Amino acid sequence: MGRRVAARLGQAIVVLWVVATLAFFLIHAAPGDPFGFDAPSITPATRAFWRHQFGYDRPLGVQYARWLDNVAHGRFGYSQSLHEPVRDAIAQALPRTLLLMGVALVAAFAIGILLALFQVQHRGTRRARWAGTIALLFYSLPDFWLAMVLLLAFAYWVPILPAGFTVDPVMHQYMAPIPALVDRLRHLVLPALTLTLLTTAGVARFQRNELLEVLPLDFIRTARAKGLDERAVVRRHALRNALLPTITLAGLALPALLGGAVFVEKVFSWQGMGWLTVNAIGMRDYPLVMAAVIVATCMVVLGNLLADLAYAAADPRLRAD
Amino acid sequence: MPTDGPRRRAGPGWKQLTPGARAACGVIVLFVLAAVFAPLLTRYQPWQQLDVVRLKSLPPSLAHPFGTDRFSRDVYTRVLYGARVSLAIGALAVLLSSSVGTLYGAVAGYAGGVVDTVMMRIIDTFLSVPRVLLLIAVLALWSPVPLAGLILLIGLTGWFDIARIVRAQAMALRDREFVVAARSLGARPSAIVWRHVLPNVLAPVIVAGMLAVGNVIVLEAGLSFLGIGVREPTASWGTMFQDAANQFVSSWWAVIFPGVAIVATVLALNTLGDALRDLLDPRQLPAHPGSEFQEPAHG
Amino acid sequence: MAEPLLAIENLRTYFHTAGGVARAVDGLSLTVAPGETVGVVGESGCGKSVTALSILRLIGAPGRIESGSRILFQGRDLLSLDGRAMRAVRGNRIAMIFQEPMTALNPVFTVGDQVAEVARIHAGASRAEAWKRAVEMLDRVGIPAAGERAREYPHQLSGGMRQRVMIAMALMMQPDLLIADEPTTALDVTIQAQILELLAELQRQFGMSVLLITHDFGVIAETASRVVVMYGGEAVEQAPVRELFAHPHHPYTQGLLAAMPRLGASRERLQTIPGTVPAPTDWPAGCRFRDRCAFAWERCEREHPALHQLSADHASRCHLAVEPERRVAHPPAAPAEIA
Amino acid sequence: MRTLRLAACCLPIVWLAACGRGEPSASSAAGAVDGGTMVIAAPGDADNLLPPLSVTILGREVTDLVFDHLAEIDDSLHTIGDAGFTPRLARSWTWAPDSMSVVFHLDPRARWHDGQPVTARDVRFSLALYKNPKLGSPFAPALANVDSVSVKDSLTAIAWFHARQPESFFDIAYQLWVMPEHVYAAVPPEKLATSELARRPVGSGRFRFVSWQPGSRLEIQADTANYRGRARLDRVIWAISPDNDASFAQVMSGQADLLENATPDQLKAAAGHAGIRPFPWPSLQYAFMGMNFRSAKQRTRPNRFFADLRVRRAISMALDRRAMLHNVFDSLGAIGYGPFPRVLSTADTTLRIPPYDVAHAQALLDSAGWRTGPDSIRRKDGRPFEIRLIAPTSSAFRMSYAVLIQDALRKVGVKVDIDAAPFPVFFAKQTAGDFDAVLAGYSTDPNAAGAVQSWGTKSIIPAGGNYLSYSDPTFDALVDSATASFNAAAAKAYATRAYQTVADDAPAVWLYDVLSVGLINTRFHEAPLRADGWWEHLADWTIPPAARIDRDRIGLGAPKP
Repeated sequence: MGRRVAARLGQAIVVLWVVATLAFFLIHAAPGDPFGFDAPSITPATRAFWRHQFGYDRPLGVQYARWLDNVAHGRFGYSQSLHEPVRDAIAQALPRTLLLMGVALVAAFAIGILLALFQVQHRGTRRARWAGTIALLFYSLPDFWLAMVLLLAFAYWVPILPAGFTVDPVMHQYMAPIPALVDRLRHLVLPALTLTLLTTAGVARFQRNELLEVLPLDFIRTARAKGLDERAVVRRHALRNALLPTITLAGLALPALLGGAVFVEKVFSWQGMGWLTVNAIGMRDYPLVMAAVIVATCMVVLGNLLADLAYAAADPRLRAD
Repeated sequence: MPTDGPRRRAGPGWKQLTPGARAACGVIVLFVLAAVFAPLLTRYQPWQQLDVVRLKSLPPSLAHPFGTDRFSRDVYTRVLYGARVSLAIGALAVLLSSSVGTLYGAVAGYAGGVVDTVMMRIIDTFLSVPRVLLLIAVLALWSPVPLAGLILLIGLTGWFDIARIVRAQAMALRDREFVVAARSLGARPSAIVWRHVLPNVLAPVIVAGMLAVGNVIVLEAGLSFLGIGVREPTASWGTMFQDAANQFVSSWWAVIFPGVAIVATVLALNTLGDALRDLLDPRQLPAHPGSEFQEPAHG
Repeated sequence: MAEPLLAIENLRTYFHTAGGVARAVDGLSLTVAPGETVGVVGESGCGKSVTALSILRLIGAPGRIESGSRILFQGRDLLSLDGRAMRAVRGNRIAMIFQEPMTALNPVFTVGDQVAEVARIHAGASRAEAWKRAVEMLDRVGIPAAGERAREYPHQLSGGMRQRVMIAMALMMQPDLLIADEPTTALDVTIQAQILELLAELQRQFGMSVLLITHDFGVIAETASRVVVMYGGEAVEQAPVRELFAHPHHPYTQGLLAAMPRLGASRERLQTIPGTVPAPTDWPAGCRFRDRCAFAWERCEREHPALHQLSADHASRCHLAVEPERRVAHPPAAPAEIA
Repeated sequence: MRTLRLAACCLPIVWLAACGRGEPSASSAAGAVDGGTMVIAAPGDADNLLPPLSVTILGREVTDLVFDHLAEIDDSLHTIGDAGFTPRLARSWTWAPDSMSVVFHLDPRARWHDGQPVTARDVRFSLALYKNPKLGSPFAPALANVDSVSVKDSLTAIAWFHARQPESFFDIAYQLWVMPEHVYAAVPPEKLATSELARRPVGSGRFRFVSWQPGSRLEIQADTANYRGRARLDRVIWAISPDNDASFAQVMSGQADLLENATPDQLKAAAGHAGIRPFPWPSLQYAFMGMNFRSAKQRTRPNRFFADLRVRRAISMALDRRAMLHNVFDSLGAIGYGPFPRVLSTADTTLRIPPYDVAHAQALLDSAGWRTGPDSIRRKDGRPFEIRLIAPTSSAFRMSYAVLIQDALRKVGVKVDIDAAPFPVFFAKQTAGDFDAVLAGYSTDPNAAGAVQSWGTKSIIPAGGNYLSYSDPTFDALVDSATASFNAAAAKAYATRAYQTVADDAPAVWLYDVLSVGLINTRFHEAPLRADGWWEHLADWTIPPAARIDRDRIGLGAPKP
């Protein structure tokens, strides 16, 4: 187990190094000076001062080394558009994204697995086919499209849920703890629902395939030969096995989930990493964009690592060694 | 029944497809025909502003079956030409990623050993970077990006899954009799990959590619939605949707039709891809679980 | 002969695939008397495993037991039972052990759990009670330190131990009939013998009947009292074991026996009969063995042989039974394709 | 350089002719109890909160409310002499006989928000800071005529001018926000922009700054100890969201109270919605498509297309301004009449402008040597007529115009590449002259000198806001005469001739005047809206107690951390 963790950690570090390097050269290959556009309020003298301060006047190699050092220590520079260190901006946004993604991930896996069980237990029936078609439909929907439809439906036509993140959290500072919490949850509903729906379809498809792969196996036949009914066969013997690869899926789903979060956060003004990234693009805030990419990659790598470890812990065949 | 010959069986026949998959075929053929024969199916140009005062934001009518948009452009015409752009981006980007992925996967799988390990590590690394974010970052840095660049970028960030599928196939094929025979007869590795491995991985690549086209169409729409995809006056379904999104209440037709086109096409591609996948070999795909979550958008 | 415990009558199990209808079992009849061990022998693909699964009705789509088939167990037709009644039979009155003990056990449950589960299903035992009985049974099938072993997972056990676990699982409810589908094929030679010995011992203790399915005449010779030879989804020869070994009638049986290297040591498939079993989707008309038969003549192409009763307890599905003078060797008409 | 100020309000813009709604005077709300919370759905964040540096709309709103002038211009924006100006930090003022200086007598009750008294030293410091080149204030040129401020005693400051000019008083009173020396002198000017002080302003206005979370939220509260009386509202919160649709939804659901700019579609959707009404507000902004006189990439060379007057006139004639206006604004648009917004006192709506005449446009282009090629794109010397039009994505209206112009010019054989970019990038390109054509929104000062800043030779970039590098000595002379005139009628006559000169040179296609319409919750009683900033009297806005909702009853006090 220890060696496994060490090996995976080593891989993770290599991945992050590659991504940090990629980000560095992307920024430097990009046209324009990250400071060029702030012209009206920054004088040439100030610009020169900051260029020096950030080391943009140094040789590329030195800059690269400094960049790696900075990234390793979580220093991503100063955000020109937010007027604060990138690290502070991310420290604010990251928990929001983690909350959104965490809720969506848990809900999507719960619903997706149940949906898959339904489809497998009732395989061949019309109900199961309908469930499959609906899952496929959600799988085919563009994220922003679903987000906008839900926004229109629940914040506009039947206005029972708040449209976005911005306003009431603005008032939170003046609310009692309980109403503030309730309000936060209300604001979470639509974005989390969107992300959940989009993720559920993938989980259900995957889980269904895994279950269908397990069902022809010998030990399932053994379970049937014991006299177990089909429900118990699927839920007890097949599911336990089919869930193992699904643990890995939770890690593998992260890149897509993050991608989906970009659109969902944009549409619902949920001020997490995706929202931050899209805005940073709007402001040509390169350090922020690159930091977002690196942090997102970190999340993916970390997520995969955790998923791997969870898999190892859950599978008795791996647990022993 | 199982054959041991080098080639897969010819492929599923029309009769083996489910009614859903057949309908999906129909939808895809319809959109492809619409894209190819767009000039014959409409008398307008997609960018043509007919009369920016009198003919703007007209609801659907006989003259304009899908209505007109806020610049008095015929929405029906734009959906037809939008099919060209969206399908072309989907097809070309996937062609690119399939080619790169197939070659990469075939080499890695056939070579095996250290080469394979290193090549797969590289893929793992790229798979750790969320594709949408990577594309957003690159597109934002270099915007405005021309259409060819967009296709190139989407294509070059989408070949990892196909490479994995092909690698798995290639590894399985490596020790099969006909490959062993070819090798013992002194065929060069490149010839073996070209003559034996590639033809045999074609079917799963086609299926994976079909699913990928749907994903790319959604991805393009998403990027256009963020304003960093296709640019005016070129009409893609994504730009059309983005352009009209905030007028949903006042002129729904300008939003609904491109939206329906996207969803119908992607649903059709996914349905057909799924059906073919089940027919070819239910256990073969996905090569790795994450491909259930091919981005963009997904979810 | 007393009232049989199990009587299979005209069993037909067909697989309806895209490539056509595979008649895996096609009109099989056999009986098992109480306390008797019947061996079913044949090459892979002959339908013997499908027969075993058909008895427990564990055939999944696209397979189907065709109407007209009957499986009488203790006088009841299993094919007419509803799901619940059938489940009450499975693992309880009829138990089964499988060829591959490594894959037949669920890798993510402890072996104790899996054995105990049977008691929980059929005896309504509490968790603790079931566990206690499972450990007892594991002990009884010769697993040392059964209490500790019960807490281990299948991959932690050796192949022989796993098969003992399977046996324990099967015998938990003291079934009337044990179906053993190639119980020793995947095991080392020495272990094979141990397992067979164990089975015989337990059969004596419990007084149950055994339907032993194997491709290995060596195993049959050691354990069975009666043998059914299957080919092409049907029984081609039936006889008491000594009679069969002494006077095999069907050319196929003769081929099998000739290919048997020595008792109890045959691990590789029998390959000395030229050709392979034809695809069950298209059995040849006439005799299904004729393409591989050294004696085949034109009648074998034309006419499907009936099961001829050679004596009271010996039958053979071969035209030679009526035209014994045809037993003149010549090479097979068309050498079958060899992969 | 006032141009910068509202040019930054890159936002959707609508016009209404009538400025100011039914003028509820301060006295009408006399019975109202102070209190209430206003939430403004802001489309963009502030750049900084330093009066001399902030050029974003939110930055201006906050600094205008947190800081005070010496004296305040009247609502009709008279700029000549001190007519109409009312006391602010200065309780009164006395002119020197030669009009070369003014003595300001500061209000002894005036306090900074940290409790320190406002002194003459602060006034001197503020002027020096504005004019310090190390700070690089874009407003410094507007104070060019103010030489210095001297301190006579702690409550008496004397402003000295370089020349006797009609707008000397306007310059010192309107262009200078007074800042506390003891706070802002702590950081060297060149580091002020990026210092913590740029994010935590300390002023003397009726609102004081409370908190700013970049990208999401900014709050000010009534300064209860203020010498001019506390603001009537308890607090104003800007909820920042760049997504116009989300902001709209928030106003519709009552989470936000004010959306400054609504699109015609949103106005339509909100019509008849109880509790929400349109919020039209005047501005000094006008929008046009400008044509660059210089090459986009090499500033020293003339532009290949637009250096030729015939081409500029042809482009003007190829565009149906009224049709485009109607397309974008429905019936709410106001056509542009020339290089000024019509609310300006010097505006003249009768200038001769090239008419819409496609045939004439084609003929002009032919005569200029641009011949139609096989691909129906015009060419000259083998090079296609292909121009790059920059536009800010943040302005839905200008983005619409870009698409309309693209198709209209295609019809005369001109290919347009729309280079749409987010506002900061657009602004950088505009400032650098990196474009062939630009969809610009200029905001002018209320005085005639405003035109110099946009069209004068001496304001050609990088010195000023003349991004097109337009240069005409006749215009320069006429506009100088206008600004030097102490007689309003004469000033207007000069200005008209100056404007006609520009119109004849056709450096731009005058698209529309900007008057924005937003949406506001009906519980607010507004104070008069000023054309240079609807928020200038925000401290006098009220909410009747009966109309209040939960967040109006929070009361004053610091938010929880």
